[in-house]
Amino acid sequence: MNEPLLQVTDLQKFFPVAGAGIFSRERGTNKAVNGLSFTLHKGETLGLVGESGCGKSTAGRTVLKLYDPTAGSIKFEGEEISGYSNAQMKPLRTKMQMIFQDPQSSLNPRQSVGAIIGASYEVHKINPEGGVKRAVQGLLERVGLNAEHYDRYPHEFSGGQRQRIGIARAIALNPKFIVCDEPVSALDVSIQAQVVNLLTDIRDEFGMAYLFIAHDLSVVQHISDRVGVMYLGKMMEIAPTESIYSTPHHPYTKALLSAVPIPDPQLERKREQIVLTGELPSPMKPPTGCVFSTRCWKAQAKCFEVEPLLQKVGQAEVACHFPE
Amino acid sequence: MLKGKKSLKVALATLSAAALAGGLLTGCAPANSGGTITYLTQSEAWTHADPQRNYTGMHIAWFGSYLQRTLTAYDRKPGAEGSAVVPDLATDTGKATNGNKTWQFTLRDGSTFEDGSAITCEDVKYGVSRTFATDVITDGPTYAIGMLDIPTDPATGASTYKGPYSTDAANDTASFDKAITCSADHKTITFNLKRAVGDFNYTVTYLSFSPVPKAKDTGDQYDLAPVSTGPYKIKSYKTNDSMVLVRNDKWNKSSDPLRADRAFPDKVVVKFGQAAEVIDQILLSDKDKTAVSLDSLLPTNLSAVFDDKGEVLAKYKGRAINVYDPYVRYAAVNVKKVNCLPVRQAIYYGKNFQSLITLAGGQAFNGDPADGVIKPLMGLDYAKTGLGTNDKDWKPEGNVEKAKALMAQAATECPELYARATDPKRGLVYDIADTETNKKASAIWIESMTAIGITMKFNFIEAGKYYSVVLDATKQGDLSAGGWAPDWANASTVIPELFTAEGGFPMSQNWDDAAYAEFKKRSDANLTQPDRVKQGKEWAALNKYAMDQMWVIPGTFSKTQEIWGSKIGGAFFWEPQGALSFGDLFIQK
Amino acid sequence: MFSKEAEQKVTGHSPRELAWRRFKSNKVAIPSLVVALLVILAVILAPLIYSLLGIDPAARDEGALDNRGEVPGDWNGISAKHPLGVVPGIGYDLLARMLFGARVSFLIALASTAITVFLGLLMGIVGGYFRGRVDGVIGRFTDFLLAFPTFFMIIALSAPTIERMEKSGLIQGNEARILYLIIIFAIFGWPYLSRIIRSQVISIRERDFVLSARALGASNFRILVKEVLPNVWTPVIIYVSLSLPGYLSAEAVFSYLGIGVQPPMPTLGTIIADSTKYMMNNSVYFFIPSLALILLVLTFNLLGDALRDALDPKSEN
Amino acid sequence: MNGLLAYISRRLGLTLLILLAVSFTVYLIFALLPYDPASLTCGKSCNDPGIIEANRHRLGYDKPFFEQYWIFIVGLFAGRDFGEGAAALHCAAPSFGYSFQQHACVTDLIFDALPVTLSLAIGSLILWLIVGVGLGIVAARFRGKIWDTLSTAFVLVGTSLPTFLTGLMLIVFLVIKLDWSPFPAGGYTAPDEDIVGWFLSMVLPWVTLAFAYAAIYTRFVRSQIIEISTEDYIRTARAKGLSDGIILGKHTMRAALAPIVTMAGLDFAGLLGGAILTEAVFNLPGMGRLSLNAVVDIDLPVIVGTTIFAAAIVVIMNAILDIVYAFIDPRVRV
Repeated sequence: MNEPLLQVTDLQKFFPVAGAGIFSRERGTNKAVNGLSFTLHKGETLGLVGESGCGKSTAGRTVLKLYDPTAGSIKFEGEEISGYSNAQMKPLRTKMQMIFQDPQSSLNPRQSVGAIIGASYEVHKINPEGGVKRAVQGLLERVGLNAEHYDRYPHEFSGGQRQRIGIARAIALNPKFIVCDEPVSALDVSIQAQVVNLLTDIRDEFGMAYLFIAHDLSVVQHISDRVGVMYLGKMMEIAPTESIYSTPHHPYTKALLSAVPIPDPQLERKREQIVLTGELPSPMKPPTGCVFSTRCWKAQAKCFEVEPLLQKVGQAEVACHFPE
Repeated sequence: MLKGKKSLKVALATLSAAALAGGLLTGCAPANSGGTITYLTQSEAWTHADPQRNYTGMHIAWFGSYLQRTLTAYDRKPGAEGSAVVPDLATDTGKATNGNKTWQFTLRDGSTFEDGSAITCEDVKYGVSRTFATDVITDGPTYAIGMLDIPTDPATGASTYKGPYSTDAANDTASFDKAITCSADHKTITFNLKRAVGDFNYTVTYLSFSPVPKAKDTGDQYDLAPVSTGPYKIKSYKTNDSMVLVRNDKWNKSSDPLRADRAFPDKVVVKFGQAAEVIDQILLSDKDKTAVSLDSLLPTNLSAVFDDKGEVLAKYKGRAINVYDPYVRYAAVNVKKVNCLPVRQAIYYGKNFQSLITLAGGQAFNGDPADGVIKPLMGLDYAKTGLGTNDKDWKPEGNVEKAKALMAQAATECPELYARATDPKRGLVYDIADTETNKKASAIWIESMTAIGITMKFNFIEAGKYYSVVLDATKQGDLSAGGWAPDWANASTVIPELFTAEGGFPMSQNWDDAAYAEFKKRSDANLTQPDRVKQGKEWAALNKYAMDQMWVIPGTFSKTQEIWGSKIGGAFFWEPQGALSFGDLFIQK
Repeated sequence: MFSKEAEQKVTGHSPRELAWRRFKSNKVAIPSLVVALLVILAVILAPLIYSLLGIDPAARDEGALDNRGEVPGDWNGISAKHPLGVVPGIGYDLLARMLFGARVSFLIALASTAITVFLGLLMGIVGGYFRGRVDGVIGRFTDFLLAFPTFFMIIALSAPTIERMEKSGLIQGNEARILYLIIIFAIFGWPYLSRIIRSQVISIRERDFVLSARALGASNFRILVKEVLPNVWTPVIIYVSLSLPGYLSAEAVFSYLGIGVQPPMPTLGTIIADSTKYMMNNSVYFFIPSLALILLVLTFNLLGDALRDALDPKSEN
Repeated sequence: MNGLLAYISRRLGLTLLILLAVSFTVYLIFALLPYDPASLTCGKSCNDPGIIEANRHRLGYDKPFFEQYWIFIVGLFAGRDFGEGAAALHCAAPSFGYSFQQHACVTDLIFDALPVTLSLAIGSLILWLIVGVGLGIVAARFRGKIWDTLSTAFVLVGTSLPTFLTGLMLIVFLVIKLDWSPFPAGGYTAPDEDIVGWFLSMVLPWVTLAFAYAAIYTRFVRSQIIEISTEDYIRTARAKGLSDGIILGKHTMRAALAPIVTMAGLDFAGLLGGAILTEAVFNLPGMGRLSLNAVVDIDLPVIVGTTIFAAAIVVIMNAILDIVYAFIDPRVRV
């Protein structure tokens, strides 16, 4: 494949958990992302999957430097950006964008659609051909809305329409990389496919790379080139899409896959269901050794003591002492 | 508002409307005994309950009636008779010898304190000694210091005796022991005075001459729990709340003919801190039929009780009065600051008397325009000064032209003061107690002064603190509202008190004035003038002298209105104290 | 594929227009708005009204009083010459005094509100947006201010503070007294607003549109002005409409206690304080200023409620 | 449980710190006033330098400011002697100072006034909670109906009427003019002296104070209930077919309870510092009158003592409420 667009190595993002008041000390850290590594190539889509609370959204926001990383390296187009200030980041912002999960909250209710999308040009002082209004209207049409929607306000749109506005905003500056943070999980199932299709079309048209975050393996299957599975802030397995669905190596991946409904009822009935027991451990106190050990049915003594590193297993990279 | 107490044994009856309740008084049978009389007042507490610290007539009348006995007292009768001095603790009204420089009183048998111990000469002497402790026993009259034959420090003019609390080795107790002596049987007390005082038996009507048992004296704190010698004693006394008096079972009726058959109620309650409107409304509506107001009626409520001429309406007949009180009201000029006669005169002519008196309820209630600091009721000591209604230039609504002419004169005579008085940023400061009526009055003052080019600013001082501020020379403004009544019927308790540096009420601060030296000489000489008629004429002349210098801007010869509940009997205006005869009140059956 | 989006009705109204619609549909909103505007207009145009009606707040008409300072008749001398009668004792025209007084009262209330809003917004936004140490300091400071017995502190500090102000030579008399009230109201008032704003800002800050603006590379300033501020106007507007009557009656209360503006300058509060003395024997004079204050406060309260309902769609569900 | 203990100790630490800051500030403010505290100790026209200096020494005003403050703080915990030897006046802990004007320990003055203010505050709290919460519920349940309008009217008149006018009108028109009520026109009767008299003397002050507060609470409760009823779980409950009454009682009110209790707790604490206007109009010798008179007389020890006391109650009540919520709702602790 071509050269890497984004290279993330050993990324950590910890949140202090503090009490109120001047007497409070940091009483713990939420290790939301704890040593995450992956590479994203130009025009490629990497699906990032995991249960809610596994740190995938944090990871997405951290690689965009919306959060300052605690440790680790983020290279964007070969440039190390992990230590960049807001000012240093500003020129790069035109190249990386984000689409949010909740279209309700991601659009300022006090601004018209035109103002929301046009802000991209305003902030970067870019004057598109034919003026901002023309450009915004073009974008609206591109995402399947009407140019007349320019003066409307977010509350006048349905959820799917709002997500389209969010997409228009993200692609306004023609970025090379978009973090799609569960862009369809808040939408009705009937609309999910439309939005995913729109995203696929846009990617193909503009050649963007996506980091596509979802908690549902079924959504990422269609859009991703590769899929990474996260658990407690760490990557468990990362592999090309077909490979991960056909031959999952990590027990956790298997467990996730088993939860995906299969349209064929007969198959569905026959298939073995893996039900994970126990609660998701707190990211403030991750288990020692393998983080999945506390819920893994295959765990052995070693798993509780030594942390497995990502290693090549077939086409995949797997962090497991006993991969299948 | 007023300091100083008053007594007038002359001519009061002719002007006073006070004789009204007299009929009830004489035959008062014990049948009227019992019940509770409730007094209502706005004050948060008594100014003082310590006998040596009480000075105002109303307080003397109240405490003297219920709790404190003095060597002599005013007779409790309506009209002029009430100003007669009668024996109280003493068997007679005193024997003067040595050309009125030695006075002797003998105590009655059987008089006791509330614990049953007998009152002795030493107790009276101890009480008087407390007057000298001016650091602790503040605010009371200081006649004992001025009259007793005790040396003064030539440098400071202060007495060499510093009272019973002083731990100073140099404290001149010996002189005090010589000034007041007690007989071996502890019954007879002798006062040795430094100058002749013909009416010393009036002086000892003051509570400051009442006995205090040394063992019970708590100094400053005696103000909270004075020991009773009268028919009642204090059961409880709480600031902001109440004072409750109950009968003093150790009180010996036979030793106290003045109060003997008049201690009617079983209980006396004072409720402090009532809102003024509420007090008036309780009495107007007769909600509490056994209540008595210790405060004057608000001007705004006068029309409910009195007609235009000041007569009591039929509805309130027998339970309200409108009378001349002993006070003269004025604006004292701080002569040190306003050291320019034309400015003082301009204020006098420019003042809108008409509007001010209307605001205060009209002439029928607030009183007549004054022409000096001596009231006509003083008889011997009063003569017209030519001011007020006798001044052809004086106009009730203010004489703007005359005042402006005087200001023009001031511009050349005293340019510095003129510049200040006419500067809108500086101006003259008038101290006054903070009441709604005074606030409105200030607007009238400002209006009339603006008309003659003077900027006047008001310093509203919380009523309870008023005199402590304006009597402090460092805090006093340019003018200060004041009122004074003679302590007894001799202007020797007026002219020197107001206008000499040693006076008790020196708000004019006029001793740097060029005209002061002669005034002072004549005033001092007149104090020892043996001929009372000549003395009176000279006081009248000095009154005019002070007015010609405009050391005060004359105000009114004032009146007061009192009201009580319909079941209260025995009420009359006790002229020498300028208050109701509290001790004669009873609950009608 | 058929989607709901096709059914989406096209309306085309900004939130402001929607709020105005909701406002108009509220039965008391328009009348209270009209009354409030009329009052404000009357206060601003007071001098014009004086000359139109031939009244003067400084003129005393002693002819309207009898020789004991009372107003003859039962109606406080209400006539063509004196539309609301006269002030007993002194003979001022009551309407003129009330208009003049309302000017001063409004000045105090408006200035206090303005400073309160400024401080509350600033502190609330700074604390809520930047969080961390700044927020901690501001938060502890508001806790600290709120711990004081406000009412009592205003009384206790008035005399010495005004004395200090006058001694400084910069400001004198009633100007100093007005300034004192404005400053002290604002000092003890802003923490309440700042708390409301702060919690609002904290929730707005976490909304994705703020994150999105950051992803766009917008500066903190732009985010504050364009994204955060427009979303806190609702509580601010509501707060203003409620604190204005609050400060109006606070002025009356402190005037009743004798703190505040002195004659000859009137305020609504000083007029009421004076009128309570006439509760029984001139109830017309007693009721007019009190009713005026109650109506004024009522109007602004109603207006505030209507604004709240209009601006906060949730309360309308 | 460990987390809770840690939270409580942290909260208490913070409370102490705020108390210290408040007391220090109050002490500082009144030390900066242009008054000589010693010359205010001896009567109204005291100008004897000897006694002033003696009192200055007895009250410790001759010491440096920080030492004075430290002595004050120590006195709070250990009691304090004013002066030395036999002439010393002793105030037991917690000593808030000594008032020469009133010849009493400030603590004693506070404890004299507190029962009055407590009577007033507790009674009116009960009254306004009943009326305010009741009307609030009624208004919320019958939104837009006549009951809502009526309660809104009540609320608005209540919030528009200054307390002193309510109180004065109650006294003058109800007690005096109509003359049918058994209530006195003011004054306080101690309950241990005459329980009926106490009750009668408190009714009008309760009504006056509760009127203003009930209005605020009606408004608050109404908007709370309306806001909560739009929450998803209430909608779910409704969808499940639960009756309105059960939803209101079981779900809505439970959720609305915390903010109402918080507000009531803080208002109550604020009142213990004194309801100045109500106490003034009804002539109740409570905390408000005590502090107001201290201001009028410039009785500095009382001003400082009552202010710090009032602030302390508010701060402590705040802490109590926070800790109670930490018990109920673990999220608060984080």
